[in-house]
Amino acid sequence: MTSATLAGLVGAALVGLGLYGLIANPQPLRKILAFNLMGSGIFLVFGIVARKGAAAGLQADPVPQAMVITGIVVAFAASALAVALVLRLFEDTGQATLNPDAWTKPPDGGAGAE
Amino acid sequence: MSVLQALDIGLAFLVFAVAAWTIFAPGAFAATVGYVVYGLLLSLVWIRLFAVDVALTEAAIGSGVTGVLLIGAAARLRAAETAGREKSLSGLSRLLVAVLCVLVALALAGVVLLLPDQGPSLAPQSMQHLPETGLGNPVTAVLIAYRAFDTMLEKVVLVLAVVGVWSLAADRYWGGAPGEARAQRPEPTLAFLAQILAPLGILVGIHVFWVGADAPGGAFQGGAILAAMWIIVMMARLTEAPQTKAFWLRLALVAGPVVFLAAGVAGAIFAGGFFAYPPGFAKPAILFIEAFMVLSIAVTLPMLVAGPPRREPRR
Amino acid sequence: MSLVVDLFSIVAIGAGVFFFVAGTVGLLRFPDALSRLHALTKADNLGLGLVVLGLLPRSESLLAALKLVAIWALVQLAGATAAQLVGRAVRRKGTAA
Amino acid sequence: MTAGASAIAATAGGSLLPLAILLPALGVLMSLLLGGRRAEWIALGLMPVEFAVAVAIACLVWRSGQPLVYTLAGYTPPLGIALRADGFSAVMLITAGLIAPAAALYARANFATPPETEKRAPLVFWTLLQGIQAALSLVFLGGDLFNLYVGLELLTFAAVPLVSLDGRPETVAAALRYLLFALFGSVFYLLGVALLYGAYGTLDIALLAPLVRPEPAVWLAAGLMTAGLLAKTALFPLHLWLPPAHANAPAAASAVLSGLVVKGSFFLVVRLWFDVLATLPGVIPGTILAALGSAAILSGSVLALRQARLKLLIAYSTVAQIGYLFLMFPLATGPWAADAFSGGIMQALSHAFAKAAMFLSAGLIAESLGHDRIAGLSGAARALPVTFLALGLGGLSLMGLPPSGGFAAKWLLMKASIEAGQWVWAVVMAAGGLLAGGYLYRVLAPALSGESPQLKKAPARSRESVALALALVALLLAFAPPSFFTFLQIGRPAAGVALQ
Repeated sequence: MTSATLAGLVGAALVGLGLYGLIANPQPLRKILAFNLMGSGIFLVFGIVARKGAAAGLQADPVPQAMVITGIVVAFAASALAVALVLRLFEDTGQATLNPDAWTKPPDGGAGAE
Repeated sequence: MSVLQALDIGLAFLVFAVAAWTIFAPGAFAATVGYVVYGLLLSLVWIRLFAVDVALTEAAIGSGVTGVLLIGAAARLRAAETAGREKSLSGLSRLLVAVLCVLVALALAGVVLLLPDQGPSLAPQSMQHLPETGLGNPVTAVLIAYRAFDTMLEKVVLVLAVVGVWSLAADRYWGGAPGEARAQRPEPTLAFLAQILAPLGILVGIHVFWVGADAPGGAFQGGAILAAMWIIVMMARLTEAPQTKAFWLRLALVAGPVVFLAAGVAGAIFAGGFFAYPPGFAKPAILFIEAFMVLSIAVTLPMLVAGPPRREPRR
Repeated sequence: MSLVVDLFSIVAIGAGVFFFVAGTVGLLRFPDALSRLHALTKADNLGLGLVVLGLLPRSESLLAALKLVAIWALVQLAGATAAQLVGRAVRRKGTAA
Repeated sequence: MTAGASAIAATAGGSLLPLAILLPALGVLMSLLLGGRRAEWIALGLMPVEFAVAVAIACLVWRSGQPLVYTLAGYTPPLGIALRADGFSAVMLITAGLIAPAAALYARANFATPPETEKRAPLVFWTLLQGIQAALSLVFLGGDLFNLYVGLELLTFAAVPLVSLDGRPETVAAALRYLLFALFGSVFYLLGVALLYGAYGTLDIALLAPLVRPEPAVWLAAGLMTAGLLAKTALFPLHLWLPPAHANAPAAASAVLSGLVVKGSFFLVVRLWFDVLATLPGVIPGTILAALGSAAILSGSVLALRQARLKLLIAYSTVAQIGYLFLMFPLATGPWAADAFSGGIMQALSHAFAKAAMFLSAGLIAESLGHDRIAGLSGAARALPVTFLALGLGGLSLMGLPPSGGFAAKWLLMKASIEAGQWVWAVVMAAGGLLAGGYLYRVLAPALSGESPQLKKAPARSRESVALALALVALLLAFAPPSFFTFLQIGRPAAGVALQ
């Protein structure tokens, strides 16, 4: 088994683990962690695709590598937005929960902003 | 089995074990620390895949800056872990979810094993057009020439993320500064570290950006290292985050994408197509754009870590 | 000559690995935070230092050797700072759990 | 298939395509940089230009009868990125080009900035509205699957903060839940992209289409990408995030989110199955999609019937109306394919206009009465006749009564499903129409009878006319000439033929 295939299998396992955490972990912060884990597993799949595209004197295909770099930056931005939402929720309610009861309280209008 | 193979297998197990810890650890803080360790191990995997540019990005952004962000959040949310009782899934649905996830992972593993050893590749085409760009690093060429459109729009994503994070401020704090105020007496140990590390880090960051044209490195990685330096200096409370209404801050945030976009439009006028570079001037044009991207990344990442404004704006 | 260099590398790196293992065992087995910290700094300091020492004669150029030394120095700096901060946090909390 | 050289070579006038994306992107950057009231001016100033670009693109597509193609940076795919506009893209561009300005005109009253200062909500709203426009243009025009991923992320980052714009905890929780679903969708989509690249070494849609074979990597990629896009489109059972998010956003934002943003990921599902995977046997996946769509129609309508708040009712009706969009997939093979396709697209268009009109009306009702409880709407239509007219006309389209775009859509879909012998979809559509009639009756019947209530403030005529104009467009779609449906087929010779 080549190290590329091994990395691909690790990637597959990470996707499974991350997906489990994303669905089964109730805390939002743990969901964000799981999302990052799943993302990095997917990047590893790009990684082995790149490695198996070694040609023209390159050890790996540069196109998927560039996509992973773009993807890592986007994943960070997503984490930052999610963390900001969780912290805001915590500051306002003293809890950081996605429990639906938190927002299905009786309405006071919904007249839009202002 | 060679030594290298044994090390690969060991690394694979270690990555998997730490990943499992971040999912199943009892406390959120411990899980987050696990995630940072995991990110560093992952950059070793990327080196084994001969993707050094990715390894640098993963270490700097995926593990480093994301780690600071998540650990900071976990520390502040510690109170919530004891305060709020979460509704967790029942045992049966947990089992169903686990089965689903195992199936997805197995299907993916099967497809990965079926991929041919010599897969289709754009490496030859990337190398063929490399001389037109004047660059030596094909990954940088993909990011900044062949797929420049992706990269420019991804910078716009970062700007939108900043707007989104800032939008969570209270109305009265809009325009003010995020994070904590500059301390009268900064934490001495951290201040010491920041004072020694920051100048070195700035040099390293610029170096990584500069060599990125021809060797592993580039605007993302260099910018992320510079960003980390600013974050350390802010953490040591040697300086405070700027006011979000400051024009220079806004200018630094959008400079990268604006210059990139303008260069793309200039390409349509002078080089025959949006985001095309005039022959012979490609390399200086690329370095010019990248310099502004480094600036924007170095400012954007710390602003995303710092969170929404928390203090009233000063006049 | 190359035999001597190889031998030197093996001994130095082997010793480095020993300190890493010892540090890790200490981290896992010692009862309280401060003594764990104590064990860990040994791994940082001596372990990494010896590994770098063992690699130095094998580096391709002077620049590469300097980079190795710089890595060690940076880890020293970061490790010392982190140990200080952890130690202070432990003392502030009063419990050494 | 006409792929190959012609599909990746730039066509005359193709340079309009990047403009449609770059103009609103530049608007985002400039709005943040210059700040204050200038964000609003930039948004309102650019919108006519962007609409003109969309119309010009449509004219060029119409005149040539061929998709418009542009290759960026001078590199042809697979190394470079191509943008493509076919009939469907052009129509969606124009739809977005109409609804976004409508929402903007409506929103001016809510998001005005006092002189010499900068306020949070207005700056965020005007910046992100342009972000949504840029993202949608990219989604409609992108010819490269990874480039489309960037478009999807742009859409997510622009849409989520709009949900929590007023900062109440329930809106923040709704935004967080929306973000988590959207991120789940993005990573699944991205994983499919990785597998397709691994299998064929290109992500360009036109180059990929003739290469795709029914093999494990492709099936897995198709499943993952579809699941990811469905989470973003809020198709049952991945719809849980939508009602709280759309109901809690400010009305102008709800109109854009419900009318346009969910259509972005739906558009990509169509791209995926009709263009990229056209050679796969699509009957079983299509039937699964339609079954989920049917479940969405029935469950969404029943839940809409039980809501106590008008905006939540409209949001649940979005869940139901999204279901209709997916009935076209099992009907994509055979002589009825063109009708099914036209019906699906018509549903997307008419729902976009009708739902935007309804959310804007609901916003006016809430502002005028001070609440949007359905129980408290008695007699309100007497006080707010124009607003309720817009709401009711939008509802006509949702029910599928003539004359309305919704009627045209549902009639075409029903015709196709009966011709195909797949009666069950026709039955579901009929039931969905009845249920829609039920939940609209719950709102309109009390509003039309009883004492006229005291208004907190009367709505501005201009804002009422914006909502009414959108509702009228939804009606006028019923009179779309046959040439309109021919236009939708431009760039789509494969549909119906390659699927055999």
